[in-house]
Amino acid sequence: MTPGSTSPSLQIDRLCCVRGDRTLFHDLSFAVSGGELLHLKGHNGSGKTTLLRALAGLLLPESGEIRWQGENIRALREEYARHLLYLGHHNGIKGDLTAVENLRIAAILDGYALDEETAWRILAEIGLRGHEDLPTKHLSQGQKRRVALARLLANRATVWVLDEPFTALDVAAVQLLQDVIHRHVADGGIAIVTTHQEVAMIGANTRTIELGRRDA
Amino acid sequence: MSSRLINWFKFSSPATFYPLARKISVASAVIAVVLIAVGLYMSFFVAPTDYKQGEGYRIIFVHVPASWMSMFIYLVMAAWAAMGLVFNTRLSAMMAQALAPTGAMFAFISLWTGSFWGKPMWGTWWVWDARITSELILLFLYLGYMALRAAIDDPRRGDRASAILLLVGVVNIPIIYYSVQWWNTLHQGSTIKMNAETTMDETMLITMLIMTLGFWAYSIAVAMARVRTVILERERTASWVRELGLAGS
Amino acid sequence: MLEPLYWIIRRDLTIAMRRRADVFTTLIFFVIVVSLFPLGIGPEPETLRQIAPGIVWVGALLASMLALEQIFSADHRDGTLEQMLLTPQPVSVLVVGKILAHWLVSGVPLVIMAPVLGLQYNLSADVLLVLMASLLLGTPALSLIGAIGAALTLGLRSGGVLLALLVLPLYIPVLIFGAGAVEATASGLGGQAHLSMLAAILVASLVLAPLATAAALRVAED
Amino acid sequence: MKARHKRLGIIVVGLAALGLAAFLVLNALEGNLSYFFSPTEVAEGKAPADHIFRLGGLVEQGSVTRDAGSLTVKFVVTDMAQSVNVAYSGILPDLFAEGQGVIAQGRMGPDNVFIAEEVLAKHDETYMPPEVADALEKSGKMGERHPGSKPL
Repeated sequence: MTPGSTSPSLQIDRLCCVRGDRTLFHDLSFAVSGGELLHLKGHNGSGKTTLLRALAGLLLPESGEIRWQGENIRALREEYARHLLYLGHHNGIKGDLTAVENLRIAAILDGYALDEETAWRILAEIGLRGHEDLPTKHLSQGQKRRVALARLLANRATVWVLDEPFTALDVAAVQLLQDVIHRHVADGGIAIVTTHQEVAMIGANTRTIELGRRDA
Repeated sequence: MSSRLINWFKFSSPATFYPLARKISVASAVIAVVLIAVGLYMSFFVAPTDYKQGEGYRIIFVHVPASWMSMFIYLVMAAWAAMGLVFNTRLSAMMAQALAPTGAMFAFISLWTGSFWGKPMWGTWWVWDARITSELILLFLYLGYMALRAAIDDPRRGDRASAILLLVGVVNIPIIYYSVQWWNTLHQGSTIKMNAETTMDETMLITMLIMTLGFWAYSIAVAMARVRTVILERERTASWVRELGLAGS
Repeated sequence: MLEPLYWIIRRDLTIAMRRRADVFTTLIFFVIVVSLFPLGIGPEPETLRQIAPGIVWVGALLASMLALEQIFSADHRDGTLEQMLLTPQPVSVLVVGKILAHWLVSGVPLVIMAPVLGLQYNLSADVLLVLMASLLLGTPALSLIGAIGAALTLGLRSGGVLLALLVLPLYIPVLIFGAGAVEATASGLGGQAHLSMLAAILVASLVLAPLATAAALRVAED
Repeated sequence: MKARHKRLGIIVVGLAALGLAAFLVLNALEGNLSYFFSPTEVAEGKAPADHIFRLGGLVEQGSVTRDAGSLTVKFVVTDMAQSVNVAYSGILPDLFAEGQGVIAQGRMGPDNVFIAEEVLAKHDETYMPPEVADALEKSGKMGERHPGSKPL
């Protein structure tokens, strides 16, 4: 996946995140390396989204460090962004642009060229055939989510951070997405995924972390 | 050496700083009262009448120190802001927050007393020259900072966003200070210069310095008192605050 | 580095072209504000000529400030802004692209429209030329400085009013030298010094404002 | 490594641009950004002929004359090299005196008399008691300490 011999690794070291007055989690430590799928579980408000945003580098944790290949992602910044693909609650697509335009702009900003032909092929693969040239604001919720997910097929990032990727998707799309994620992990990538639905994320290398368990 | 360093970091935590702030506040308050009382007595009864401006010039004993403080406090706030952004320390943002109202007050006093001086001396309450306009911008910057803080609910976002605003506004400070040199302004140049003889009578100068020190002490006293309330408000969920018996109920 | 810059400009221009109505609101606001003054002040040509530089400049300043709120808010709402912060591109470069696109859409029409409005105020040809030049240098500076405020107030409840409170004081120097250039030309002094000052403000804000804006955007998306 | 080079490039370009900005500021300050014009500049025709401007300088010793029965004051503003006749009717500020700095706002009238609409006293940064001022005056050192005596 990544050039070089070392296997990709993401280390979370004594992470502590605070929202307003509430400490969501503290002293959270774990590591993920290439070929692993991390399934984050937890009830509403347990800090799943906060953790994912911290992992993406969007959110500055109160204390603790996140290290990519041994270096703090705060210091790496753009170097880390090169290896990262984050998909949050928002789809991150412009309603005034077509699916193809959205995909190509995202690709260029992510630092690689995506020719029109490939974009069309990817959109067809994700089940948007016939909608590639429509401003995305005319698409349904599920279709918009598919446009966002098309980035997974186009991108070559190692670390996938996906926040509730299965929302608004129909059964066929859920199946497709599961396959895509498993293929990515099988290729040596890292995937960190939250869901609260009972979606089968079971695979050979799946690990589950549950946030906000109060019984301890 | 290393124990020194640890001590410093110890006081950068709100919990340990809270009692210290009280001591500093009380001590500075006493100093401020004494200095300002002496300073005011000297400005009204000891300092000689000016050869040209007569008695009206005495307003400068408030005007000049207030103007200095308004600029200096802004620089201190910006320094705290930069520190907060770089080291992600909570206390620095609280310090900046505690200083802001005092700085705004001094900027306002500076403009107000200046206007009172300007009417008899220059013949106008207000002119749009570079010095006065840039000082007015400084007042707006203070108000903008406080408004931005107040508008952001999440305290950490408030800290960082307002810190950026403070740093952007720093550009204005050298403009205020050097405006009288760069442009032909109606406002006179600096009387107290760093690289030249001071063109002021000695008694007047001493009076002004006493007033300045008094304003310093006042600013420290008020800022420390205010930072204590800011700490209590921001750390209300922390266990050490609960132990004080102030939070809860 | 220039490629993403080009693409972000192209992206924002494409979107602007698909929602043309938004573009015209700024321009119409500018035209209405500037045209209100002769109605309020009276038709005395000499008075109008004297106040024209200030009025056109204040109008342009208010119009560009109103347009500012839009610069990041749509991208913030649909999540494209957070994606931009996660690209391997330096955020300040993307910010420059967004501001440039924003200026092309909201600032340039003001520059082009200004001489037409200046005619309402009996300004002579050379004064109109300096008016255009001052706006050409000044409005991008306004967009750059204003973008800091827009980023700081992103997603806040009282965003619009707060934005004005933060940004207007920082606009004052641009206004002084912009209107000053026109004023100086009208009084036969030549506005070169003022224009040079405007250019200095533009260059300095081109360097510094995107850094502050990028930092503010990171804070806003925290 | 590549990102670091990129960042270095940005810093170099940024510094160059700030240098350019500084140059433009200096260039501007050499121009006519001043709050007021000196009598020399007026004599050289730098001040606008048909427009309001501010005139700054010292009130020439012995030049102040008041019209009986009205508030009109006539005086000469000088910068030691050139001088301009000024006419003003209105209340003068406290600090207005012969030898003192003034800034008058108005326009050039016929006969090269400056018709002032507003007269402001420009104070200098010297503060001293009257006795000291007298002593300085007698020893003839007043002029040296008086920054207003250099061309404004």
